[in-house]
Amino acid sequence: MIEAVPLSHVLFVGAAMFAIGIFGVLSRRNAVAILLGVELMLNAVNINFIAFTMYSAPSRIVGQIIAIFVITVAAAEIGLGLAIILQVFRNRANINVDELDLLRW
Amino acid sequence: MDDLYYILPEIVLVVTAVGILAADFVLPEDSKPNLAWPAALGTVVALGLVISFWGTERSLYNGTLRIDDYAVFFKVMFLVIGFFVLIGSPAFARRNLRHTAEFYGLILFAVVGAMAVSSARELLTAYISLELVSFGFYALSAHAKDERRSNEAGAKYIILGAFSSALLLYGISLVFGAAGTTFYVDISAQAETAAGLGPGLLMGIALLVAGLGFKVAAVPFHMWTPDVYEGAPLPVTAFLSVGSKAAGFAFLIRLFVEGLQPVMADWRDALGILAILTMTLGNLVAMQQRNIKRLLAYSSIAQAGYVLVGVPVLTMGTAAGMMLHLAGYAVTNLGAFLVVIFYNNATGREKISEFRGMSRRSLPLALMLAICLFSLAGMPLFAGFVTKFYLFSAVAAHGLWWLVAFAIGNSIVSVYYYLVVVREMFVTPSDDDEEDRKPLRIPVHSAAALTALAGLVLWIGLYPDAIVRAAENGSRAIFGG
Amino acid sequence: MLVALVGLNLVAGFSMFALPERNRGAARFLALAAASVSLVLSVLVFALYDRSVGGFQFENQFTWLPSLGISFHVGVDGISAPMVLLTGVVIFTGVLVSWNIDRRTREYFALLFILVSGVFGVFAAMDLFFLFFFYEVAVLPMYLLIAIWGSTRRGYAAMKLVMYLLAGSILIWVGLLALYHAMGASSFDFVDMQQAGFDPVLARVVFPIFFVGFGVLAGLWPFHTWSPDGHVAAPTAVSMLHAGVLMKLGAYGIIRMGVQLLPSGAQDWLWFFLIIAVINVLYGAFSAMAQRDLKFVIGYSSVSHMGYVLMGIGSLTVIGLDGAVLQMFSHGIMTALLFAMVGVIYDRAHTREISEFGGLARVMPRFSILFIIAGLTSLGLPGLSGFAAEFLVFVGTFQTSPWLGVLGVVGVAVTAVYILRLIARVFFGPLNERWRDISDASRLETIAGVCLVGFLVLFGIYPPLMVGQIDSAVTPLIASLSP
Amino acid sequence: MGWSWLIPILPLAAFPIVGLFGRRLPGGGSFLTILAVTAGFAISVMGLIELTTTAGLEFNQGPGPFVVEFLRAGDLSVPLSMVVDSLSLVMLIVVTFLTAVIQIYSIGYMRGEQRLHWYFATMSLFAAAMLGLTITNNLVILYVAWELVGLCSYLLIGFWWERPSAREAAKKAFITTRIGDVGLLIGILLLFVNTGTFEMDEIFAMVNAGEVGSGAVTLSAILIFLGAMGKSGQFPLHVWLPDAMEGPSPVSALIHAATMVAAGVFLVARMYPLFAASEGALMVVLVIGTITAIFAALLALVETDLKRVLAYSTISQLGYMMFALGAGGMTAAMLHLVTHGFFKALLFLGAGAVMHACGGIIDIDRLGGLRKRMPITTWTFVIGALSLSGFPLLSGFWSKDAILNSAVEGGHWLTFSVGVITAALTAFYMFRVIFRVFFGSPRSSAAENAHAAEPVLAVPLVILAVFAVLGGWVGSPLIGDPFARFVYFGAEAGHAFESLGAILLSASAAIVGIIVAYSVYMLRSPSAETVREAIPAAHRFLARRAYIDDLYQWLIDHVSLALAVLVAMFDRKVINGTAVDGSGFLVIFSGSRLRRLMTGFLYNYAAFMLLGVVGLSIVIFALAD
Amino acid sequence: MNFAAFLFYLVSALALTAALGTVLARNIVYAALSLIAALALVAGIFFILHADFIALVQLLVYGGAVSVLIIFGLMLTATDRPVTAPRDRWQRVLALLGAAAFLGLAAFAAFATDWMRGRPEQLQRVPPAEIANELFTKWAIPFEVASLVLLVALIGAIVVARREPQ
Repeated sequence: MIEAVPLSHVLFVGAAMFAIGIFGVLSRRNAVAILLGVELMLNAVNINFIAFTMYSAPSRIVGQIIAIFVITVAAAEIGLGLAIILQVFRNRANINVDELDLLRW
Repeated sequence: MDDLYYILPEIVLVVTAVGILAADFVLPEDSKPNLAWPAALGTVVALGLVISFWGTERSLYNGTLRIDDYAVFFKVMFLVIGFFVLIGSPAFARRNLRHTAEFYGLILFAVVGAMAVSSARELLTAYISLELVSFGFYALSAHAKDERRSNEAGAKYIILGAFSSALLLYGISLVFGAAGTTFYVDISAQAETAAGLGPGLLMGIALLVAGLGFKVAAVPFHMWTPDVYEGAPLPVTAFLSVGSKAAGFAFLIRLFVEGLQPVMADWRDALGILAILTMTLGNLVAMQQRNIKRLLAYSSIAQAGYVLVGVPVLTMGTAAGMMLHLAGYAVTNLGAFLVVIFYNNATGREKISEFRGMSRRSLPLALMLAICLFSLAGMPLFAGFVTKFYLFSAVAAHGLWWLVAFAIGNSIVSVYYYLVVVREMFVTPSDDDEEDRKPLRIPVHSAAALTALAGLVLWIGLYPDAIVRAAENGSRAIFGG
Repeated sequence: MLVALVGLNLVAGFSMFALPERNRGAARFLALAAASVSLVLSVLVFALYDRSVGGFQFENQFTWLPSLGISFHVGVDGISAPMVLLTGVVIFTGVLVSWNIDRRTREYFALLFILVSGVFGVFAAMDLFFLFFFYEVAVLPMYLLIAIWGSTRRGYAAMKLVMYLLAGSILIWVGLLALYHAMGASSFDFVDMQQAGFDPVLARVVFPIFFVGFGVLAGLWPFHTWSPDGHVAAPTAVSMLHAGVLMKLGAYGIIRMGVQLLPSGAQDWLWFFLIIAVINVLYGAFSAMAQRDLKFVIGYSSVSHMGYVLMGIGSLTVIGLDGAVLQMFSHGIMTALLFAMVGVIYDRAHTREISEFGGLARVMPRFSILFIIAGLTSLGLPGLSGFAAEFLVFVGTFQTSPWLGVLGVVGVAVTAVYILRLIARVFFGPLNERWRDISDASRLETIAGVCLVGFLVLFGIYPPLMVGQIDSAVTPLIASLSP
Repeated sequence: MGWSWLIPILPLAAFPIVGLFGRRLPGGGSFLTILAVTAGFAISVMGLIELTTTAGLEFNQGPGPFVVEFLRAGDLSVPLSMVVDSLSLVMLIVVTFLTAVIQIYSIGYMRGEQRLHWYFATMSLFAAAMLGLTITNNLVILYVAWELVGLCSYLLIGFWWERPSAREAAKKAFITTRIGDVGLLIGILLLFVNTGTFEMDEIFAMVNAGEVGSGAVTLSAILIFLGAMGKSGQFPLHVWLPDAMEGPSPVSALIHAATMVAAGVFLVARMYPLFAASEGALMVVLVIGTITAIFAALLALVETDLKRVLAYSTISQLGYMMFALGAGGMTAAMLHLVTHGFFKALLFLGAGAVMHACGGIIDIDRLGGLRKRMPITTWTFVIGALSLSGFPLLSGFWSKDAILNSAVEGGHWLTFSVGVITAALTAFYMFRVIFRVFFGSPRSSAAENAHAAEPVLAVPLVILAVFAVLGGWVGSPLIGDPFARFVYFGAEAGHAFESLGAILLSASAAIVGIIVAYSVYMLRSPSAETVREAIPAAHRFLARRAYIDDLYQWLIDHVSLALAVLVAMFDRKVINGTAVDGSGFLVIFSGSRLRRLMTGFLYNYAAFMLLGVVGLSIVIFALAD
Repeated sequence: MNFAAFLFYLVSALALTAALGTVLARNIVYAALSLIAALALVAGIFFILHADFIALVQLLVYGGAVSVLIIFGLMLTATDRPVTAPRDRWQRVLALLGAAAFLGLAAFAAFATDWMRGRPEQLQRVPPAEIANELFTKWAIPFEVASLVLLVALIGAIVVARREPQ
């Protein structure tokens, strides 16, 4: 069954998704798009948690519970993040992060 | 429900916060800034409760939390920080902020989160508590919503914060995968029995360090710090500069001591390098700053570097030293920020060059800032000297001379930029317009707060026995000695 | 008594801020009172020290941080007692010549007294943590004192000075920690540490750290450049304290923490440091010769004279060390006098260019006599304390290394050249008409000067008054050296 | 001699009293200083009587009833010990006597000076130091006194410090002698290192017992001689002495003719046991003395400043004494010291009287014909000059004879012949001065209107003239040479008439010198101008003081000061500018670059964080085992 | 390779593709849509790994709440300003390098670590009730804190995003 897939492969999927998320964060200029990248990273983390808890951890439950928390946090983050970005947009009419340069050096 | 008793302080704060949020609906707009007083009262009550826990050692809620001297030490610190931030806020809030009730509520929630972090003995609890702190700060940083700098700070902070918490979570997942558990004691046991859990655990540690490094502003995870400090409303910056850092370290120290000590040999040098990078960059760039908030931001980065010096040789002594230095740093930095806040309230200024002639306008204020800056620089008579001395000598005891030499060298360099501020205040003559010569009148409560902080700084600097003992007890608690 | 000395000045310093800002008189009065009491106390410490018993006297100890083995422990021995006296004298006279500071008087005196309490603290501390502590206390106010009340390039000089001295203190700190941990991290107390007896290899490593660390403050070549700039920029009383007392802290530290704790290290490095000391002497003297600004001359001459102190220490003989400590005292008084007098003239003429003066002895006789006496002390004229000190240093150095001793003696001749040139240019010859109406040293300034001259003459005519006391500390110290 | 400690102490005590309160005392307090030094004279004479009646050297530890140490450190002890023996007694008597006489003279000469009390105070300090130098048994005290006489010399040369020339002369004197003093100090220290004591008698005992290596003895003797060279104006450290004539004439008479400059000779005599133990050191003394004697005499030939002529003459005579010491004639040197003290003081006072009378004019080309207006001055001056020239039966004759004799005895024929030639030159230049100043016709209105010396000036001249005639007889073989039986080193000295030829030679040399001077300056055949034009190069060479002053000036300006400027530049530019400020700049600069990392772009920040993660992981992987 | 494994690889590949779409799509709306797809596919992975409950939560929270939020966010911040050139031209290269480096390290950690250490490789489903039970007992504190986190986020979002009366 699914056991034919070794844990490391699942982890690789997680790692790959995380890396894609990182790429998103690092390459995007649109603040919302960056947040999308972060969401990908958090999902990748969840893949890890589920994989570990299902394959190797002593408890089958802990990882799942953590995953719930991660999802919660992710949702909260996107909520508050979007609110702030919205406010940025209102004041500047633009959400390109490389134009957020009042503060630097 | 004995366990509940020990989280009573947090509950008190939550209740206070909710009460304030509720009061927001009934109070008239211009009396809302005064809600800081009930909020501060809440911290005082909680403080009393927390202090009564001194000496207790008890595991709570299935071991997710623990009340011990370490936790109490940090909780006291957070409550003191919260108290002074609240005290320092009303005048600023009245001038610059809307939604002041929410502002105070968020501060209280962040304090709750930080307190929980210091008790947490389990990765998930610690993480989620840290997120509570962070979310509080995200919202607070962006609180001056009409100000573009505040918006920008909030946006940068939350996006980078989310990024860092993703890194942290990935690290937690690897640690969890390697150890099979998130409880520190079990991680430690696993690490001891299964000698070295391979690359998984190591990378997990690296990611944990990265995630926590973000909170404590360690280089290269510090980049947000100056921008957010500059952009955020001043009381938030004050809170952030000590609260976020202390919370991060409260997490980090307990985690590394209780959970990761068996694999210490694997990470110690990496953290040493991190410490050096942190303080060096912080100090070098701090010299370049023109804005007092940014200067204090880089200075806080450097201070994080000093604290990190203790991590590579985690012993009872260095842990106590780190706690001590954090405590000293907290009161000192708060003091500095309170002065800056007050000066900003009175004059709307925050450039370093705009501090010129401040000693002519209010000598006590200038003296207070000078005391704090000297303390940050590690000059004797003041807290910074004693705490650094304690910390560095504890590190030196384990032969990490190169690290200590770097640290001390850096503290010398740092004197330069602190002195620049002192020079502006005391030496450079003020411009000759009417505005610059008007004496500043300090409200009584600000004066009291400043005096109290100056007293703390001097107390730690001159007779630190009690606080050293407290830090040592705290450190002993996590080392289980 | 020592606690009183430290505490009094600290309290005096901080209570300055409590005075009304406009009332300069009150600040001056408080300063004078504190300085007078300090002077009396320090004279008492010096006079009541029982040299036949030796060792540390007037001890007081209070626990402070028992977990680290730190206590507030004070006491003086034959080396520090003269230094306490020196400090008392210099602050007293320093207050007198600062009488006409009109700008921010109370802050000025406040910082001055905090500084002085630090200096007393260093000399009195028997706990090395506190020694270091007070050392830093002494350094910091210096910044503001120079930066606010200073003159030429004050910002630069003040910053350089502080950075330099703090850099020196890093080394001290590192060395101190090394010793502390080498003896099992049990105590910072001097006596305990001395008894611990450090491993020769450790001593060899740590001694140069102390030597250079403290040497920075003592004007050790090539780490001396803060000193001329600092002296030039500083206001009069600060220059006095600075060159007169603060530089002595460095030398004192070398003796106390370098030689006394690490005798074997001192022996290992003896040659190297003797050579550096000789360089100090000659380099400082030659540099002084080329200067055009009075204060620069004196600043470099301090570098040169501190070279003698270092020579005496480096000789590691009883006589040489006696001479070194006496030279510390003597140079302290002398240079304080010189700076006081330069302050007098600068106040009136607003210039310090040597070439702009001439024939001042006619219009300012009191001033001239005081200055010339100081100058003569500087060139080692017998009958003034500088001679006895330098002579002892030479004897000591000759016992260790005649060749370096010869070079040191040559330094005296070079000193004579620049001092005499200076005296000739400034005081003798036809009067520069610009200064026809210049007024002589005021009464207070004269009192200050005469007070200092009195000490120069007293210990110059009868040096055993001080040497005997120094001897009581130095003899056991040298006896502890391995042959 | 229980009272001898009072000899230096009395004037020393007078110094602060007169210095501080002299302004309010009559005569600037001069009576006090004179009294102090006269008392010293009396005590010395008593000592002389005591010593001649009891015989033998006496070493007396400690000043009288109490033992005081000037210094004590470790095993070093510097007691105020004294030695009162024939040598020091002779010196004491000369010094106290001359000081007393000259101070009396000063009352008149310095009348009306503004800083009169200061003058007498310094004179008193000088006397104290000079006497201390003479009487002490301890080398440290000797050095102390040595420096103090130097100081007094400095202060007195610069007494009229408003004059730039006086200021420069004072400075030059101090610095030049300081160079010698460096040698002296090193020599003393070297002796201490080798013997462990500063007490002279102990050192001599050890040297005699051969406990000190010969190299050390020679070296320290030469170094000590260096000190003597500086003080006694020996070539090439003589340059300060002619310039020192900027001081008041009584000062020149006392300090720069009779006493202080002779201290070098006294020092060598005092340390004679040390010198005698080293052939080499004696040789150095001999050579330097010989060169100095003739060299200074040559320079005196062309000098036109009256006092400077006398100064060169002093240098030359000191050269005589030195080479006598070098040749082994310690007695002769001391005798010449005594006689020279008298007649040279006389000459200077005479010169002072001339200046006083002619309104400060001292250039011999602007004087002349004073014989008629100042007879006492003239004839006492002539007596002094004759004595100096070694005219038979006058003081100088006996001592010069003794010196030449010692050269003969030592077999130093070259030195002897130099001595004879110098004697001729001496007579020539002295009489050149006399003929130019006192004879002929006045060459300036001041000289025409000169007035005779007042009594307070004249009396000392007469007293000294008497001694210039008779003083030398103490060393006359005709009366059995009592001096040689009193002051000697080793065995009693023999006497001059043993080489009668030499005596006749020197006496005739002096007479020849006088005759030639008469011929040139009175008869003008050949006239001085003719001679000058005949040998212009030689004249220029001498007139430029053999270029030695120029050489020194060049050394100071182009070597010493240049070195100083170089060191100072190095300090400012290299050490401060590059090393110190440079590193500061580096720190600031690196900060200014580093801050550019914080671009303000969010994705850059994230990239750095990621870089941190990757770096940390790699480091941890790499460092983990 | 059995069907479950095949399904896993297939879904994973699709999820990664969707993720790539999220980060590469020029149009931000497409990016959001492919994120939603990716999230749904990740839910599929959870399902395949026998974590049914989490898969459900994922679909509900993400598919329901978050996607709506994002769409709203995009609509509210839509701008018709012309696209400006990026300020840092190396940004994408840097991003690629960084992501690749991280992937390399994480893959190394994933493959080089002996995660299993002899534990049974038997994946089991866990009834949601058990999860709930443990969540509310053992994990009560984090749960409570998480509720505070949400509260804070809520307050923050309201305070920040609310339009103020001028």
